[in-house]
Amino acid sequence: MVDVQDENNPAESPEMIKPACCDTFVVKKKKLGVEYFSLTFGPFSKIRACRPGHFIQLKLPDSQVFFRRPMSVAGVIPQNSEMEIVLKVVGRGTSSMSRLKKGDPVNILGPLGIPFKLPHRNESAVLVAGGVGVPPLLFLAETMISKGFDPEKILFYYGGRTSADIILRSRIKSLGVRFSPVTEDGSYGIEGIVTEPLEKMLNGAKGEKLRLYACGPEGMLKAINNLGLKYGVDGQISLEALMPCGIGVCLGCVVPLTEGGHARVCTEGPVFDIGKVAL
Amino acid sequence: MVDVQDENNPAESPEMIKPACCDTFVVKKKKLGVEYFSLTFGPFSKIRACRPGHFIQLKLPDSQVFFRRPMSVAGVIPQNSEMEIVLKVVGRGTSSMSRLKKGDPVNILGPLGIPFKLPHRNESAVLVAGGVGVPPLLFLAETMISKGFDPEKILFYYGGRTSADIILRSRIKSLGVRFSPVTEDGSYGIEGIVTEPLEKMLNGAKGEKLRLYACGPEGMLKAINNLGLKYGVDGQISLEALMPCGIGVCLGCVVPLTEGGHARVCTEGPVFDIGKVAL
Amino acid sequence: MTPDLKVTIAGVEFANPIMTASGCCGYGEELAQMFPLKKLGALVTKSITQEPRLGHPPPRTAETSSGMLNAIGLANVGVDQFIVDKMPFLRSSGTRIIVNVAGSSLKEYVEVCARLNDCEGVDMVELNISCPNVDEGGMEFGSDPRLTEKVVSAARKVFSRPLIAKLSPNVTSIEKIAQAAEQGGADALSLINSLVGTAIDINTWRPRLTNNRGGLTGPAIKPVALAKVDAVFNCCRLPIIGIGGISCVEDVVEFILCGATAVEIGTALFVEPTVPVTIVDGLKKYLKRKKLSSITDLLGKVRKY
Amino acid sequence: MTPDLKVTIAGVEFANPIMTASGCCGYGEELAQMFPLKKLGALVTKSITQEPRLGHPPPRTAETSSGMLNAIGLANVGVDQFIVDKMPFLRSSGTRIIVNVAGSSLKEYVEVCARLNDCEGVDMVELNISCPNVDEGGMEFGSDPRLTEKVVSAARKVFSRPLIAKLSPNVTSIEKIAQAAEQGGADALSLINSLVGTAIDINTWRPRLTNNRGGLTGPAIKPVALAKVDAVFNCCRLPIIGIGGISCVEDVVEFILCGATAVEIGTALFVEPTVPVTIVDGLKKYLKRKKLSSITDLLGKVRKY
Ligand SMILES: Cc1cc2nc3c(=O)[nH]c(=O)nc-3n(C[C@H](O)[C@H](O)[C@H](O)COP(=O)(O)OP(=O)(O)OC[C@H]3O[C@@H](n4cnc5c(N)ncnc54)[C@H](O)[C@@H]3O)c2cc1C
Ligand SMILES: Cc1cc2nc3c(=O)[nH]c(=O)nc-3n(C[C@H](O)[C@H](O)[C@H](O)COP(=O)(O)OP(=O)(O)OC[C@H]3O[C@@H](n4cnc5c(N)ncnc54)[C@H](O)[C@@H]3O)c2cc1C
Ligand SMILES: Cc1cc2nc3c(=O)[nH]c(=O)nc-3n(C[C@H](O)[C@H](O)[C@H](O)COP(=O)(O)O)c2cc1C
Ligand SMILES: Cc1cc2nc3c(=O)[nH]c(=O)nc-3n(C[C@H](O)[C@H](O)[C@H](O)COP(=O)(O)O)c2cc1C
Ligand code: FES
Ligand code: FES
Repeated sequence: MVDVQDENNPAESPEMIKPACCDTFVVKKKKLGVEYFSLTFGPFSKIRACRPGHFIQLKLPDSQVFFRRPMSVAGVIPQNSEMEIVLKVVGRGTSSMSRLKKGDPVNILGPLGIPFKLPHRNESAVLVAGGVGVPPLLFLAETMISKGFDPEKILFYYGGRTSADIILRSRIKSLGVRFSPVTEDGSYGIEGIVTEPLEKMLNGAKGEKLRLYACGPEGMLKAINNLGLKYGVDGQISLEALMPCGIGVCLGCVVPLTEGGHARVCTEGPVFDIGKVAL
Repeated sequence: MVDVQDENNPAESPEMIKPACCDTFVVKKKKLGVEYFSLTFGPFSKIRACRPGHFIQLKLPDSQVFFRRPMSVAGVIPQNSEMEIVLKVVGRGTSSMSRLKKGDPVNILGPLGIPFKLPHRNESAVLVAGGVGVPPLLFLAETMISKGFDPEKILFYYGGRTSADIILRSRIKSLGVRFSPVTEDGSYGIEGIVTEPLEKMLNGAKGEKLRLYACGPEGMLKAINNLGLKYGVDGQISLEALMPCGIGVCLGCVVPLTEGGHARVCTEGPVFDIGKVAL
Repeated sequence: MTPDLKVTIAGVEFANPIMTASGCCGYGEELAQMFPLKKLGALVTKSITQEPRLGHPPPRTAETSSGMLNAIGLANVGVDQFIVDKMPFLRSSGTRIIVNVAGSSLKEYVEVCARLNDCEGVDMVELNISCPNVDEGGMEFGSDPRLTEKVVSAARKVFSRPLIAKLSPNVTSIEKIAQAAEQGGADALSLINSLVGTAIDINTWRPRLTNNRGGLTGPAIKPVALAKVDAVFNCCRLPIIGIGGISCVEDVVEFILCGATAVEIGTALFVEPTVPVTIVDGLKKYLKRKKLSSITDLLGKVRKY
Repeated sequence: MTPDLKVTIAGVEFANPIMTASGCCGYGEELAQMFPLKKLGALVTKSITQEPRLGHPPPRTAETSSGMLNAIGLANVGVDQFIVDKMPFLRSSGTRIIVNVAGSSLKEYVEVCARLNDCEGVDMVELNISCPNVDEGGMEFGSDPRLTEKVVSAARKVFSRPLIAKLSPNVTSIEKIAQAAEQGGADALSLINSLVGTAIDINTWRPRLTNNRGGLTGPAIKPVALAKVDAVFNCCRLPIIGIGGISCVEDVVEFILCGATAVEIGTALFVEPTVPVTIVDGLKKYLKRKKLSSITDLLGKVRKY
């Protein structure tokens, strides 16, 4: 059996994923929560190149915001050439997005960035989502499972402030993964912050081969990065940054590296190996 | 019987028509031709103050254009607090408007400007619309008729480049006015430019009491202004100008007056007596 | 407790720091249709010159990305008619009145200021030494420190109430101009006036303004204005009135954090004539959220890196 | 017949007048993923300094109304690595290569230019004497006519191919700087670099840039850039490369009508990386519609009032 990790990983053949910049449309819109929406766009020519961890730069023709907005690919329906994003309304750009309707035109630049490296078959995958960091991890879990990875070996931690921040619950559950929702106010799942049960698990998982995947707010990523180093668990975190261009030309999205120097989140990231970035 | 002109003319009581600036919604949208749309907005608090010749300054929350866009009131449905505009797509702002859908939010500032003076009962009203100058004249005709003015005494000239520019035909015809469409290519109605049959009519109308009302492109208004002066026919023309503010504070929309000095199209106009403006 | 929005500039107290900028609120009558003027901290009139001026022929405004160009050309009724026809309404409006004065010669500035000195209800004069839209005078007084000092000190001699110098951003060192104005006796500085700009109609190959160029204003210029306020705040002790692209409460907070005691709102009035009222309400909410009791707690408090 | 888009600057012929601006297209590799670089008239590299530079710590960009602020701080690989690692790709790209040079001292400008003089494939050098984002050097050379002349003439001595001086808009008289650059021996002028600006986060009271201020670019500044091109075109005979806020074919036509022989596109690349191709196609269509055979028929043809 081919190893999940090595198979079909575009990160190793970057010339294959030249991004496209193309006009397309909203084909589906779904409200997922108070401030959360799922939008499906299509057709998109590069749909088959999209991997978990990739993002797009989204532009709305009728929006007052100047930059495009980076959005993780949350899922793909290759046969329809369609892609899904999941967004939280936090400002003007995402609020414009939330007003999109079926049939509205949008422009997509992507896929962009370096995607997640899939785990080896002998590993357990520990996915840790914080708030609206969930979309790429959902896509990751779905992709792994579709490639034959055992859902039982996917631990899906998902932290939020309150119950309303834990979206897409039934979809996550239906994957058959080991789902651990965590809310600060205890209104859903475990009470606390997501890194607490995570550390408990890491602590008890001596000997088991684990691989960490995390996406969420910077504070959470920093904690997980430290946990990975502390417990010697490899893995990757997906960072956010203000992204004027998303294609590596403006040098605006850099983060400092532990080895010194800067890396562009849009091009060398958004997915970085644990320990790589000086958070 | 009260004279149509003197009754209910807000131009004489400007304190009554303080404009409102309010958020409202698209309640109806209709495509009227290749580039022509009718949009109905509501509720709008000042609906009962709107008179033919008034305009609004329209703003879309998701538009990249900076200024509001002036649009004539094309009709009102006071019982529903709704107002209609009729627009032609000519640039970015009107193109954003054409993408509006039922339920979309808009912001209206209005009613603005000085409306038309209604004719006296013993006059015939000669309405001359050029292209997208038709909305205020349609509203004028409907208003006059609703006040008991004989539709037979309304001559409705309507010029356009080609048949596609003569919109709202059945609505105009259904008013029972004497409708004279004119197209440059002869594809609908009389062939030629609208001022030709108009001048013929003026020429033959010795003794009849006429009042001219015109709205349309500047060249047409200039010609009609001259015809009015030449044949000694009173009347009014409605001008267009680039309007940063629409409320009289920026001094950006001025036109030179024949008597010297400038007038603000948004505040002293957009409706001016024939002979007043140095076109 | 409602937070305190009162600010004081050169001994004059304002109900709040929100003023409407010169040339963007006429002489107040039209704006009074939109909201009670007493909601403003102050109204700054269109520039007043000695004689009435028609301004440039149209077109004299053009739309740009997040902004506009104007070359109105100081159209105004002239100081005599202003005092007779416009001041009575302004005096009764319940807000502070700042009269903006322009001239094409030192003499004109002095004579207009002298007339206004005798006019009751004029709380302050703002000297427009930064208008980019007229051939003579205007900006030249605001581009050369020596001329700035000269015109300010001349106006100073004939106008006994507080005097504001309105500065141009179209200079290498606004700091030097600010210091010259201080030297000349200005009590406060307002900045910025518009940036010189132009736009061409690619169908006719004609400039979009008969004056060939004009002044760029609106949200587009806000970052420039903010940097100038910051620069002047750090080199000069005079109170600053911040101007340039302000269109929401967040913008006002930015200006105050950078050192503006008050702000003027210009172009934004064209898009949202009621925006000053929205901003005054928003400022109260902001202060509450930040648990501050007075707007002055924000003054110059930007935490530089 | 397809209209001719070729333009010549200082004896160098360009396939078309569309160039990508310094700092907005890296060293070409990333952009080449979006379209074949040979579609460009030229590519202007990120500013090259003698030593590698990391630039300022993040955040170093911020979004503004129709524009952005940046304080990248001249992050670049340094001239040696540039020549070894970046020039081979650029040489093979099929477009003209203009290398933008920055320095914090006269000596640095000279040494980088001397190194580039020996480097095959460098068609021109553009001297960045207008960077607002570094503490020393940069803008100061572009704000004082004497320094401008000095740095240009020093670079002139060591670089034998055409030399472009890139001018700052943050000055009282760009005309004087342009004339000084001409005097110093520049073969062409490019303008404008960014406008000094800033923005504050009202939640943290921190500047949005660790450098506290940055350069404003994008459509917001286009009217300013156009007025500067017009001013320089009317006072100086050097060919002009227009820069500032260009994002569509209409913008390019405006710049050429005002006197730009070619243009550079910067910030717009971030929003539409393929925009140069769209513009090249659009220019052909525009010329056809206007029944013109060559882009040079537009040069400086604005019909002033
Ligand atoms: C690679 C990548 C993938 C992302 N994927 C998703 C996703 O799948 N779903 C989702 O909802 N969001 C995602 N984001 C975050 C999203 O891009 C921002 O929330 C969005 O750009 C905010 O835009 P706005 O106009 O609504 O907010 P703004 O009005 O611009 O700002 C609101 C707040 O968000 C902050 N902000 C603005 N831009 C960013 C940014 N790029 N990153 C972090 N904070 C920002 C601002 O500083 C401010 O505090 C992703 C970001 C990156 C870099
Ligand atoms: C009082 C008044 C009432 C109006 N009523 C109507 C109406 O009922 N229906 C309708 O379709 N249009 C009406 N207009 C014209 C309408 O305002 C313009 O067509 C619109 O502003 C163009 O905006 P845009 O963004 O689509 O075009 P832009 O991209 O701004 O420009 C496209 C073209 O239109 C010209 N233009 C822009 N603004 C104006 C303007 N205000 N007046 C004239 N030309 C302009 C430009 O110079 C350019 O040639 C009215 C104008 C005024 C002043
Ligand atoms: C249409 C218009 C007219 C103006 N007229 C004047 C004026 O007469 N005197 C003056 O000092 N400033 C004048 N200004 C400049 C404004 O007062 C203000 O300094 C500038 O517009 C920047 O602020 P804003 O971006 O909020 O508009 C005018 C601005 C505009 C847009
Ligand atoms: C992110 C960024 C980085 C830049 N870096 C440089 C630079 O290194 N050297 C330089 O001369 N100009 C630099 N510029 C300025 C641009 O080359 C250009 O002059 C300016 O952005 C105006 O053009 P625009 O509005 O099209 O972006 C930079 C601009 C941006 C936005
Ligand atoms: S967003 Fe421009 S380099 Fe990353
Ligand atoms: S549009 Fe501003 S005065 Fe008429």
